[in-house]
Amino acid sequence: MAETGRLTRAPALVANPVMLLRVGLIAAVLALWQTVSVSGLLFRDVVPSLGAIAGALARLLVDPGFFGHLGTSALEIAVALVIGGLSGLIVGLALGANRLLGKAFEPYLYYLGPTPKIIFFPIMIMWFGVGPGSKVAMGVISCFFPIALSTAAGMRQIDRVLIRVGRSFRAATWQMVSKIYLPAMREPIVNGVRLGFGVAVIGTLLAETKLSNRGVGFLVINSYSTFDMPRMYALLIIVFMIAIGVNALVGRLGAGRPHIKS
Amino acid sequence: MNGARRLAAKLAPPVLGLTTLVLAIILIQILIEAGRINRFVVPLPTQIAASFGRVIAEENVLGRFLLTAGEALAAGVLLTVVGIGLGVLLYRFRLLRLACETWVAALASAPLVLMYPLFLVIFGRSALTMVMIGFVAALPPVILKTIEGLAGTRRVLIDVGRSFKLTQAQQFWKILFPAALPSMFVGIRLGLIFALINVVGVEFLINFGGLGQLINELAERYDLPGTYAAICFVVLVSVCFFAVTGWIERWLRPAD
Amino acid sequence: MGRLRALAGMAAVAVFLSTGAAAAADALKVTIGQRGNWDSAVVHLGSKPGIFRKHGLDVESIYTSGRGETLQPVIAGSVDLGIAVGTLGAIAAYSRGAPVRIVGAQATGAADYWYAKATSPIRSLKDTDGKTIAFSTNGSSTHSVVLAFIKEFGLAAKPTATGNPSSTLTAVMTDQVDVGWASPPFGLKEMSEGKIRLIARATDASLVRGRTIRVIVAHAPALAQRADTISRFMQAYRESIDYMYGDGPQVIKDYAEFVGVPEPLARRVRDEFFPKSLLWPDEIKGLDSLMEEAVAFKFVNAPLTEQQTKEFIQISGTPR
Amino acid sequence: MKPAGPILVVEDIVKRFDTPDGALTAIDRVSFDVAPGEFLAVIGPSGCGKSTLFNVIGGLIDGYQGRVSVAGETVRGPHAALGMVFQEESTFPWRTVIENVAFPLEIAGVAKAERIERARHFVALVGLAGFERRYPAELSGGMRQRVSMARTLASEPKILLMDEPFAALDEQTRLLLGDKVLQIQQELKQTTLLITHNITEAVQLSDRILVMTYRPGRVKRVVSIDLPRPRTSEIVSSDAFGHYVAQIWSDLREEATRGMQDAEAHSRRERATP
Repeated sequence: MAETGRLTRAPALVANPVMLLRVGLIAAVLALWQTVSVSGLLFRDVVPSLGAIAGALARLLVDPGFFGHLGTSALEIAVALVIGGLSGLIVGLALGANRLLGKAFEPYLYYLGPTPKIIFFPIMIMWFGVGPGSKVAMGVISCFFPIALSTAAGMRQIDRVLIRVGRSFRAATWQMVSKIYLPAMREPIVNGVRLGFGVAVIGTLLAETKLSNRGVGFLVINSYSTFDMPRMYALLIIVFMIAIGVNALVGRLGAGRPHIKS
Repeated sequence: MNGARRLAAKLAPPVLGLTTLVLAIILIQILIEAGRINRFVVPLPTQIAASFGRVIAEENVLGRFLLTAGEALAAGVLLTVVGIGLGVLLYRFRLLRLACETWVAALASAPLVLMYPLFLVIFGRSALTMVMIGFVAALPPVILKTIEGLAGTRRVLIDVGRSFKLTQAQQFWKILFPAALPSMFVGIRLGLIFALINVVGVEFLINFGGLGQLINELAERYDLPGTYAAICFVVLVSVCFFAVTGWIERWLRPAD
Repeated sequence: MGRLRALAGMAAVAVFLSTGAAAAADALKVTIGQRGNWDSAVVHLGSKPGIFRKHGLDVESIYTSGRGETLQPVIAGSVDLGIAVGTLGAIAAYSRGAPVRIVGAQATGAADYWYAKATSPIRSLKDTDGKTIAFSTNGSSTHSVVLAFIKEFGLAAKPTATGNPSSTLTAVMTDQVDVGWASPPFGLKEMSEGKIRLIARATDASLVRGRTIRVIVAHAPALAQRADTISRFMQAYRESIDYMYGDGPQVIKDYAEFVGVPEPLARRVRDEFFPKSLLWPDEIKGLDSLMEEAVAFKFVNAPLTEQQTKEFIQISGTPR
Repeated sequence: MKPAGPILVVEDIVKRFDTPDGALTAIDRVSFDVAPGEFLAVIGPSGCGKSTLFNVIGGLIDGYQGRVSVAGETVRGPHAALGMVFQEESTFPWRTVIENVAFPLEIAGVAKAERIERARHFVALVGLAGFERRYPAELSGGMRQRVSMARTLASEPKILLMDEPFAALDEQTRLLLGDKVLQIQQELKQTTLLITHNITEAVQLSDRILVMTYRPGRVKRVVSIDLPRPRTSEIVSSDAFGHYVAQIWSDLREEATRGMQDAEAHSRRERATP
């Protein structure tokens, strides 16, 4: 009884100070920015005032052209995540299921994983052209590695007894994968997808800054090269907000069931 | 007999991996020579191999290698100090953690590297910019893993500390810190990797500094074999980091 | 009667649409570096009044962040033409056997200028001894200009790589470098606001005046198979330049909108910084000094032979 | 087929493992059989190869000598007639109680409505009616182990194979769960093979007890338990019960001692850190 009482009361008690603190922190960051901007400590045009950024943000949000660019980037990232995610999942399952394959090929994935993917961009342009293809390719090679590696690791962390249960009931391979492996690996896979999403965004947008006439990355670099800094920050704020939102959403999917404490 | 079998079992995976790699390279060579792959997009592997000497001799690869690795390492030191510090802070002040933890997690997937113009302004076109970008972009995993480690300390260990009437500081240094060390280390390792990615990425983007710039410049001169060779060196940096952090981890956690 | 006229009108529209569709068959893909520069805006500005359409061309332009990104798609054949490719980069690619040909000059001479902070004591190149002068990156055209300044004016300045105009401006304003570079219209606003002061133009160096720093390149197989289409493109390109230097106010309006600057500033860019000869594509100038530099910056191992140069440079369309 | 003949026959099983210290014989020439409806317990000290025997019979490991047959059919891989309950926590944390219990029916391709209906019966049988929609994490350890048991029973095996199913539970829960098993066995006439190291549990539940030796595991003695059925946990206070427990402990004591000495020697060699 005491337990449930605490559970229902606690959030209400805690939520308020947390919200207050959050608002306070945001206010502090904004105030710091504004102070730096007004003080002229850093080159003024590079640290524009909050008003200028807010103005640029408002102009962006009423510009229908902007949403076209946003849509382009979103589509590229989504396609990259689907292709990179599925191939990462399949490779991860294969490496996690087979000890020999895992030991033979995982080190290479670990070596290539932390290699900055942007350096492959000149090659991707040559392979996939100047259109969305090369941007999607950058997103794919970015998100493949974290998803493959965390799937492989997750596969090995599955409680062995659950696999024995499946086998004792004579589950077929596809039943093992769909009913035991995948649900048991939900958390590592979701974490892999979260990481993968982050790097896919980075890979795709950086590619757009280098070569493109569409997409948010193009807008960012275009604002920078014409020195329209408020607009550049406004774009970054929107990108950050979307990234943070998607991350929270995916995270909620991953939270799932309560854990059994052993 | 038994020993031989175990040795074979131990050697099989790396041999399989290496053989596959070599076969893939040979396949690429054949496909290029047969004209199935555009040789102006992918140079012959033999040409790449031949260009290593030239790139090393003419492009100061060692210096660049050390610069890039040094920048990533400097970012790593900052990460360790600041990241663990912030992690401890968030752990100690529950309210702060409730307010910020999800933000920190979300920042991990925000493309911080796009902020590079701001960093250029604050820190100039210098190695410091790379270090700072590497540091900032890699901070979230270190903070999160530190909190995870501290919060995951088994209750009974904390109770043991209390039963011995440890002070707050003793409780931290004798119980919490050692218990959280493995998790913190995972965070630092992730952080180093993030830092390296961002350092080389920004070098490439702004054409300044170590190996990232080299790749950009060689691509600019259309020295394709050289470009691929330089990419191999970046992979080598990540191999080194991977190996070194692996050793340190084993050294820190011999019991596991 | 009225209905007949309406029918005729509809028929005319239908004919126009179908010829439009037929013209779309001659599609050309081009990469363009340096978005926003007057000299690289030819395709954009010429397309507005339909000059390329008139020649039966449907041009798709993809802007790049400059340098290698403009050339690489041409080499791989994913676009037909690359506009504003650094001449040295094109030479390097050709000398290593890549299938690229120069079909025209894109910039002969340079509109780039050098400036200092308004509060700085530097008023001309003479004041730069012991100071730092910015250029974009090693082996770029701005690099050669700075080296030419030093050589021709006997300066004791230190060349420093600072990247693109934006990062250069911030470097100048935060005193990381003494003299910055920019390409108009970038920086003209700051200049008119009195924040920075012009101290030299690229064309102050005699070497630069007669040198083609950027070119238009074609994918060699595309040039072989679609010589006529590319030739028509170059004709349309020349016509567009004529149009850009005509009396019409519309082109200035279009350019001002394209780069987001006020019209007077856009006009100033054209009239003060870009003589028509800078854009004219008929001749690749200063090839000898370019070859020397290509060797010096390790873009090639040896200058191209006469034979090679002949194959490499195939000016397309009808030069005048 | 003779109805009175044994339903499970285990003949001359030998299983060796390769270890860094050389080959190790886990079980050595173990033979026994189980009659329909019989409750047989295999008891032995830690390290006597009980779990290996369990996995061999369940068809989860191969590479052994000898033969296991169910109703005259040699076992190769998991057999449909065998239902296994594991020692470890083995409920699926992502499934509710009812979904866990319906799992084997789902694997067998039973339609959803029917399998839920049948699963409901087995949930009630182990005394968890009302908890169908809960997740394992919301239940106690004893309840979760009953979910596992219901899940296995739902596959309606001819033989129920249990590997120390109550090892992780406290003594009182274990006794009460024993009652539950007795009751189910009474109701279903379920042939059961129980692997355990717990003497009270074995005596409380079984018709016969097989006592194993410490490494290599061999059959040391077979004890018939002639206690009246139906039984409940109250039987533990009877004299006859105490007699059986004492008798089995005297057999096991020697084996357990050897096991403990062996483990200590091993630790000394390994210098394992605590």
